[in-house]
Amino acid sequence: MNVNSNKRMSLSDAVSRFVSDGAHISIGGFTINRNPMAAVYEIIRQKKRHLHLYAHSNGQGVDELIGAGCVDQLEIAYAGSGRFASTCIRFRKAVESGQLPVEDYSNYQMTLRFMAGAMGVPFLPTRSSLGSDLVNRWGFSQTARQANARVPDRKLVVMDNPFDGWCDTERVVLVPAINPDVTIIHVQAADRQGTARISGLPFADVEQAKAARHLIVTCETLVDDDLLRGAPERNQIPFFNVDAVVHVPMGAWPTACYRYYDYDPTRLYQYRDAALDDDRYQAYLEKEVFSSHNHEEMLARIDDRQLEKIKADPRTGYAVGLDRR
Amino acid sequence: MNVNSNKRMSLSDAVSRFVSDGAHISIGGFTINRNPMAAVYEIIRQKKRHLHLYAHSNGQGVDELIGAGCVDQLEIAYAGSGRFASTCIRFRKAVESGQLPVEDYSNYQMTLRFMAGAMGVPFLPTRSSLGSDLVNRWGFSQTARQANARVPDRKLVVMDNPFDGWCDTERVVLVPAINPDVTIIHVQAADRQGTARISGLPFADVEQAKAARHLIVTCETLVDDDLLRGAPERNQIPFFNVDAVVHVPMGAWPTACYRYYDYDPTRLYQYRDAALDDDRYQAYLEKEVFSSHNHEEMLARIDDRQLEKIKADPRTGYAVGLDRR
Amino acid sequence: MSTEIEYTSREMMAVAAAREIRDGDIVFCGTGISMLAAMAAKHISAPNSVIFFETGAIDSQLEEVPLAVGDPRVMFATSVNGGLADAFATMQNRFTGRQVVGIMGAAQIDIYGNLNSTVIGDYHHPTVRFSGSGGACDVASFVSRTIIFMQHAKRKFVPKLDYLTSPGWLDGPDGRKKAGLPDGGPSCVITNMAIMGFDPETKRMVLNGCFQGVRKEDILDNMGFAVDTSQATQIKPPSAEELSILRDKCDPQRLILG
Amino acid sequence: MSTEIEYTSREMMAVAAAREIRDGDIVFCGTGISMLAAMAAKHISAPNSVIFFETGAIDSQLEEVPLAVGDPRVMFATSVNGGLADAFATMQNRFTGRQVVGIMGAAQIDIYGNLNSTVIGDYHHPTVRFSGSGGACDVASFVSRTIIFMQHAKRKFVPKLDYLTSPGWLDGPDGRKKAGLPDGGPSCVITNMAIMGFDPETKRMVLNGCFQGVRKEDILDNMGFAVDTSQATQIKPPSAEELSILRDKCDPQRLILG
Repeated sequence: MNVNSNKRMSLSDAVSRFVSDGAHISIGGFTINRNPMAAVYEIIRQKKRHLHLYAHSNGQGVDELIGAGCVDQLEIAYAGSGRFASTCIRFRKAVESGQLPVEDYSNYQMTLRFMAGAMGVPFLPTRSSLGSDLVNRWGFSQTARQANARVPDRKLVVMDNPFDGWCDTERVVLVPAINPDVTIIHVQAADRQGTARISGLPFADVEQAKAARHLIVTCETLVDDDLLRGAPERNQIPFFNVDAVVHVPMGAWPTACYRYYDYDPTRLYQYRDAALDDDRYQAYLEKEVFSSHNHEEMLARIDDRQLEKIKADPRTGYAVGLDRR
Repeated sequence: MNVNSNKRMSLSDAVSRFVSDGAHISIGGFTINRNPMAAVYEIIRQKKRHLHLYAHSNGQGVDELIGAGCVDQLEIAYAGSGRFASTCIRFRKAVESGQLPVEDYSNYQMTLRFMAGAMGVPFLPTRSSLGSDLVNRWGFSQTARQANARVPDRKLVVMDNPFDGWCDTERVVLVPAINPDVTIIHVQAADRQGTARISGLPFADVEQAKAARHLIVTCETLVDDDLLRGAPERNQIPFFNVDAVVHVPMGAWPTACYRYYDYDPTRLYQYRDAALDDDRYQAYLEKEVFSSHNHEEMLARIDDRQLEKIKADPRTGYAVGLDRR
Repeated sequence: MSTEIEYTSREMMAVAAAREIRDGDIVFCGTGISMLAAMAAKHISAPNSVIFFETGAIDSQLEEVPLAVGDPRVMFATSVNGGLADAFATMQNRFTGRQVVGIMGAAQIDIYGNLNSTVIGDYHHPTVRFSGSGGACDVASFVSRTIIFMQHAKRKFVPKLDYLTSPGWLDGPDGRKKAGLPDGGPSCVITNMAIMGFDPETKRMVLNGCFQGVRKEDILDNMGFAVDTSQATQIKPPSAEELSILRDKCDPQRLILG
Repeated sequence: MSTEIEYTSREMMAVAAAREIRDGDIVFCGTGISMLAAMAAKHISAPNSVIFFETGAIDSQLEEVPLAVGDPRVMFATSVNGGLADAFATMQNRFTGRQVVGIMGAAQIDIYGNLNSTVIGDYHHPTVRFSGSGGACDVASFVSRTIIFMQHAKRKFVPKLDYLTSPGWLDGPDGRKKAGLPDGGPSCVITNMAIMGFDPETKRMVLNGCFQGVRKEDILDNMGFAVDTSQATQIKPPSAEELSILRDKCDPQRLILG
């Protein structure tokens, strides 16, 4: 956090400054929507390693970070990209081959964990998952947990309701707070100071943003203060939570950015195809990510007609009639 | 809650249907802003009795309900109306005369209690109030609590952090959920189905609304569905939470309604003056509340120039230069 | 299968689920066929049902079928575009949650309707890793009833789950109460062959009805545990109207129907 | 009191508090004089300080002085108009909370800077009932430091509070830690006569400095407990610039300054 009035910087600076090897990070978005993909590709380019990644259903970005070997440990609720991968492919390979330790929670539990971090409390309660293996099975062993000061000693705690049945509730599950070193979100609009506005669903971006020690905001449009302050009800992120503001048009591509562009089915199917085979995946990384210097260059290689097709229709906010087969 | 598509009704119907004698209720707003005053006056007119009232800093409306003898028990964080009454006057008289049992919490604690009710959990944790008399002194005795199934057996619970110091926290205070029988809020815009939009600060209205079994929404403007659904990011209350939609222009008067009108200093000083004396207060109730049949009639008696003065300026949302001395 | 109009088992499943939705239900939708069922129900028998997603979209106006619950199509012309926290609180809420029906799928199911969508094999060294719970465990924990989609196969209807992701009736009639879960639980399982229910006393799975042309033996042959089939009826095939709504209004591109 | 320009003790108090605000502070404001102090600080020494209110308004552009924290004037041209839940979470948050300074008042204060804004007399049968905590207890619990406004009077500086609404240093240097509160606590008390501080070792109140024309004896005479006055200095009167900002930019109607 930072109250300065101009936090604009390049994506490469923001990533090298706030994402260190071994950092605990989280990224915004959901499955194939508003993932901060430009930042994800920059993290891959800068060959960040040993990341501890927190995700609810943060989809495409999570799979690419895992595929590129950036992630050592994962706490997650859901790794899927809808029709494009009912289970994220590089995630699945990494787990099945024993390379990636995973701790499973539910989406609400992960949301509550970020919310607890944002609120500054060590845990929040829920009635979700009582009697399930989310409670009974731990991905990280108690020994591993005790050896690592950055993760809580327990995955979660089942507790009797101390208010004696109040709200017809006998028992709750307490889930521990997350405070990532850095969260990265992609939004539709931000100003130089950091005030940010998300259009469409915010998912859990706001909780993820406020839980973090540092926050990088990438945005489609960089606007004047006055514009956002003219309707503050529509802004979700106060500037003092923000450390870096990066202007990256198409920064969520190939995932969607409501009212700007849809997800890119062509690219997501290409990715799927590459991800299914280790050699093809290495070729994808080399050709598509490492050989471009930044997101702009990456995008410049995509056929304009392909990008034109995913442009959002002004009435609905998505690409009406887009061929998604 | 109710998914029907037309919930429009008169204020008199809404109050007689959803506010019964002895009901547990909460009202929206904060001190001198966006209190559902039209509904408050209707509750007074219908001579509702024995209410159990929950409030954070719900200000003017709380004082008038107490003054009119509607309230038997109060759980509250703050009873004040800014410059017009640093302590709400009828509240103060009722407490000092021993007529009104009060349970004290902080504003955050009351907010968390509504939030817990909205979330469907029996409690939420906070680090607020450790070591204070909010923890050590109880307004309702344990015996009284145990005799009343509608209040939790304990005011709050202090608990050691079961995650062993996680988040540098050794101890938390758990505050119990509130589920009022009915919450009443006043908003700028709603549609017949109940979708509602608040402009300016929402205070804790959204948590109060979602915590309740029944919800009455009074609104300045009743709009077509399409209008609110054109920018759903700006709506806070989904229609299925709502039981009654009541169109009441100036429904927050004499408190403020952002972008519509400011608080009415003339009326609030008149109220203050009346409240300070028991006879004058009875006269106020008779002359201003009981002798009018509804809010419209009450407002019709106010000099148009007085109401003109509090009209909101379109740029700032309040009455610029209003004489507030 | 055939009636006057040809239809696929996927279409039968979507229609069967749509019929389970009552007017006034708040319908929690996952990705895929559950969305079609909810969309179809709104057009057929439950015009006042409300479609909502764990991503926070409430009463989405689905002009095109979404390919994920995070698809921008769910954000259009909703009543409220909230966040995940709001969506799950709606289900855990003591008032709204009682009116929510959840539609979900899984990789494995047991006789009490408990679901696995996490792993096949050992949790720490899985043979197959799936996406994980997502919101499934939350929905199964909170809401008044759930409708489950499954493919009918021995490896899917198993005596013991490799991992219990989402609680059904747990270990019987008192299972949820003992665990501390809210009231609720699975009401039916819709497969490519049949509709399974749960015995009101034992909470063990039973056969409610077979789809056209399916014999009870076929069903039992495709399950890893035995169920009572004595009360099973024949399921009415999709009507022409149901099919036309499903095909023309819900998924004209056949993105989900295939 | 007089310098070249006449000023009131209320003006001196507002200026003294403004001087305590550092550039980059996030300033939690209550109603009344604390707002003036925060507004003045932004114009004088802390242009990058941020004014925010428990009602949820962040970085309010105060063109007119609000008469309550729920005044519509706090909602204009903010960075975010959130709710109470957001505002208090900002203070409890482990990162943002560390940068927040709270400004508050009370009816009683004790030697450790604990505050009472609830009752005089017995809690169940009070002689005087006040508004209650509001956000005061939360702010005092969470933030890195607080600035307290008080009138200097024996009945206000008391050996024992009638009710401890807002925790200061509780019972000494380890008080907050023992209770489980976050780091933080009262940094100074600004009265109509003086600025009081807290001894870094004992956390007991001391006299930091007297306003112009006030003697140490006057201060001790107006307190219900003794404090160390040995390190007290003379407080610089408001400068012409400070006064002009306060009067012309912050409260031209003298709604708070009286």
